[in-house]
Amino acid sequence: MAELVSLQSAVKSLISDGITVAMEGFTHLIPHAAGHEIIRQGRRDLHLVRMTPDVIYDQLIGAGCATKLTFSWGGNPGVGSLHRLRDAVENQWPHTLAIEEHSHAGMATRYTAGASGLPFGVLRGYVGTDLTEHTHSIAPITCPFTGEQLTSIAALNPDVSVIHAQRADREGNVQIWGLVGIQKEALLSGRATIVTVEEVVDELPPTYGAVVIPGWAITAVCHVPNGAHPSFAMGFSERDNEFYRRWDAISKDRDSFTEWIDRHIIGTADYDEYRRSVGLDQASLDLNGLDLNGAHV
Amino acid sequence: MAELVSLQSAVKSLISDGITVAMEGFTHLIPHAAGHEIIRQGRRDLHLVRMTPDVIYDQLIGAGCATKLTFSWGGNPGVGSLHRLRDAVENQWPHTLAIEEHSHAGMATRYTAGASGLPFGVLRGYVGTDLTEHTHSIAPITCPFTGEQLTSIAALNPDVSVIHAQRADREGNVQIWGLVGIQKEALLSGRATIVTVEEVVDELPPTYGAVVIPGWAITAVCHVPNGAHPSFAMGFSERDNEFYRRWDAISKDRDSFTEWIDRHIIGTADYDEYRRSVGLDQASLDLNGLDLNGAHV
Amino acid sequence: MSELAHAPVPAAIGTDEIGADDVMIVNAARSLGALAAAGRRVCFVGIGLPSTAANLARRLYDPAPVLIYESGCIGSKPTRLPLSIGDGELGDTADAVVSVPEIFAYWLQAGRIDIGFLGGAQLDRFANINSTVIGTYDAPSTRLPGAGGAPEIAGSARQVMVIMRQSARAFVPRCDFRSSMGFGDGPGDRQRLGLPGDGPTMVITDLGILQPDPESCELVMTALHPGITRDRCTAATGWPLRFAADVTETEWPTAAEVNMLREIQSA
Amino acid sequence: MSELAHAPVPAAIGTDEIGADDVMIVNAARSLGALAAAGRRVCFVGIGLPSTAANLARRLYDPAPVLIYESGCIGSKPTRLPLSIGDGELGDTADAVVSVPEIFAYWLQAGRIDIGFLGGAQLDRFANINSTVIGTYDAPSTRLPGAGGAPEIAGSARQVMVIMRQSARAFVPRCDFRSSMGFGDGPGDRQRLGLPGDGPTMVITDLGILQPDPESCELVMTALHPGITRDRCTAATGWPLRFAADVTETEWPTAAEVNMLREIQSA
Repeated sequence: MAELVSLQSAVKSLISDGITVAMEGFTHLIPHAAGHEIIRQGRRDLHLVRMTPDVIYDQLIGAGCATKLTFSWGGNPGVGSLHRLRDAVENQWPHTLAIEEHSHAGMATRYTAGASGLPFGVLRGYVGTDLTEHTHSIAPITCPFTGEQLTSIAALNPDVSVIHAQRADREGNVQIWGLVGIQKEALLSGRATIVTVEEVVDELPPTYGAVVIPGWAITAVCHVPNGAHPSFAMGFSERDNEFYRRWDAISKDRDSFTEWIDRHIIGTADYDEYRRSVGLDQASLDLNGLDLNGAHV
Repeated sequence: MAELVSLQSAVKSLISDGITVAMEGFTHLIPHAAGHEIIRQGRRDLHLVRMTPDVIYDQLIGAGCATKLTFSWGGNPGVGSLHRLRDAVENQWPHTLAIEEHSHAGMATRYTAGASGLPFGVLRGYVGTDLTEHTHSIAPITCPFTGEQLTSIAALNPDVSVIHAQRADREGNVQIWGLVGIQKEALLSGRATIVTVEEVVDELPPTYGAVVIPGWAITAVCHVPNGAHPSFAMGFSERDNEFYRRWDAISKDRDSFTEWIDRHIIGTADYDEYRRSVGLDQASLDLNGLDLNGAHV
Repeated sequence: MSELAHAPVPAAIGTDEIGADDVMIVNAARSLGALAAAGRRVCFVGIGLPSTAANLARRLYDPAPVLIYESGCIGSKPTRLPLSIGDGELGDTADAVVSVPEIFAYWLQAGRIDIGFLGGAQLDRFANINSTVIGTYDAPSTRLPGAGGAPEIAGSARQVMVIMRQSARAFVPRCDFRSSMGFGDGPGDRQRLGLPGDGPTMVITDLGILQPDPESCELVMTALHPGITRDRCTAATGWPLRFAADVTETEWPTAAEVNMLREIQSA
Repeated sequence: MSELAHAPVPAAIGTDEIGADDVMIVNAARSLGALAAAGRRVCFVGIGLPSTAANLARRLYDPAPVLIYESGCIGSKPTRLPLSIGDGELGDTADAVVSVPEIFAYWLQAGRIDIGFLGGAQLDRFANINSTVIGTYDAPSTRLPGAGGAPEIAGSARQVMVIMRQSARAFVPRCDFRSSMGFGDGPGDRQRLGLPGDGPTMVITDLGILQPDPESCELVMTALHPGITRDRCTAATGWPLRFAADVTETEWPTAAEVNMLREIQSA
């Protein structure tokens, strides 16, 4: 039965140093506010898991929260590199970051196996690539019926899975729509789970293409409007492509990155304050009259 | 690219004697009209596959169309036995019927593996049951990472998969909602596919909980209003529980069964004529003023 | 109907006759209510008696059980009892509707089900269930519907509840066919086979309640319904039935319980 | 921009400057249009150049390619070019939106994708792709984003098209890291490894088109864009580039093609 709690207390009670945390959202519904709160609370030595590390993990890695990253594609979509991720891998700044690398299909299979209570999954994948030489999570497996050789891959069951969704009701039933991506599998594979939502309502209204996850399968639900920015929540906001472009400049240089993190995340008490600090007010995220240049960073 | 064709021509061109046919629909959306057409065209020696054989396969088996059945639960839901299935298994009438028996979870895993292009799937199942002694489709498999032993099960890829759905557009894109059951996996596991639909529209309207399968992944789409009766199509009809109860009496006795099949299926040219023959007119299936006793059999 | 139908009926219930099935269903609902109160709410229910008892519990208790149906319905709240596992009502009233593969993989197999609630045609002394054949598999005297969802429910649910009418024909020393695993051939079998759940913790019948002996895993009578004698139970059991040291008597259905049962049955 | 920008511009196009990327994109779109006409319509597209070319083809040709994005979008018809694989526009305009596990399992792995359309940082003579690291894996000089969806797209799509700017740095004898399998180390490798798809059948660059030699599987130049010399191609290729017996010249982009490209780019 999901508890409706503040993001601060959810992160404080569930995310401790050294654990494995998956924060998912495939471009859509990326739980940025939760990422900020982890930085704010100074978590260290985390094993971060995510198909597309994206800006959310660039921030966590640059801020020194992680010592290991498991992923399948680490870039700033449509913009370029994740400079903090590259600096960590190429120059060990702020410290060494171990990486375990997969393909999207492999990561999706790992989450699905984890959500299904299986220790491994099977796919046609990785064959002929050099990825196989750099992970212990995959192994060849032979079909008992056809003798065909396929690839088996270890299930993922993060200590905590974090996603952002559009809506929850008071029982913590969560409703997601639009690009549902890997949200459900990532969430259901977690030993503990945090869902940040755009709004909490008395009753979930019927919504086209909606997926509902019952509250009794979730640990904590936190009401964090716009908690996915600069990612988006279909029906509530649009992707702030301009912020992604600006992130390239902010993150390119260690000093400007550190200054940005210190000022806007460490230096703010919570997500609302962060949003004021970077000049994102409600109006700028109102779907009618959305101001994509509203992010003054 | 799905062809919009008549049910007669779809069955004629795709279903030939001796092939493996899966007709799915988990209580909801059972493609009864397609089953009738197979009987009408006198197909023989079919290997029928279905999780819940239900009245649709009781008719096909009693009519002598099948020599093998793969299934996981063979009853008349909420009523009792499938008398024709029992007569075939217990007394080889009208002839011997080979059976391969699984659990629901096993069948779902088989269809999912088939739809995924994998030769097998993995589940925690069958352990400790006698089912394992009566099928060659399952085998123990060891997790390469944990050493745990699980159950592997052969994929299902029927020669033809048949489902009923609510809607299609002119490109053959199919829309299904309500209890989607195993429809998608059963369809996508088929080497060829037939979808009967309640209505064909110019554009699929947004619908709550709808799953859409693109027409280019389907072989044939047939417009057969009420084609699921006595099963139902959410939004179009209700389950005709009374017909299921009446089927018990019709099917209990070989003569009354044969007479019913000869008169209402063999003796009718198509599904519309069948419906008039058994006294099911449009009015009796209109959602407003549905007459559950409308089936005069 | 058993002699229970003629047992003295408390005035509160008026002239409404209370049958043996009513007593069985009410007691099953009570157990589900108690489990829900203890935090085990999520119940994977088969159609028929389990569905009836689970829906009665849902209407009687708060916290109420969360009903899961193998057709993919999560949190169904039907106003009338479904005839089939896939009645539209189950989907219309559900918190979520998922595919059949998902309900078994993400929800049952993943260990999210607290209680698997099953019936069956045959039950043996170690709570194994037969819903496949009476007689031999290749030449059955009676071909039953088959295992359906039961094997994995019996294997993966945290615990299993069984509801069945008790008779010497149904309660056998050893099932003709093992469709679903209870305790196998006795202690340690589930662990040996790696089945995650605790297995059947309670069998509720029209005569009383059986539970596995902690030592031997054999089902023993732990409670009798009012008016039911030990001899009656022994006669209705195919193995030498043992009785727990402290056999209790169940409470006669209350007016509230029976009235609610009639309400959902007549809906 | 290459000297193409200064190549003589047919009057039809007016003053609009046509760059080397435009020529590359238009030619890729033409190939997709030809494949769609031949019944190979379903195209799994990466973001960036593949998405741009695929959307241009979708607007120019009937039958049009069906665009599949790894974010779970089937049949997307974006009016503006997406910046990311998961722009809302891709879902809003799709025939169906499915989960990420489903798009890879039910659609790509099951063999329903006709064309995998990829880019990359490095491409080698056997059309293997590197999008992981430049230098060694453990001490890379440049850490690239990684494989993403490419390994399974390259493996399971019926055929693969690659769009990349041609340069000696990018077109190398052997990839520093093999992120996606083309023809491996040569003939028979795909079959030996059991990869179902035909592999890369065409590499479209800003200089021309390369295709695998049927015998050796080595990429050879089969077409040049107008104004591009063989020496230019040789200089822009890190292995001793061979030219097909009958190297053709591609058609200069038409006004219709360029105008449509500008329209979707400016949307």
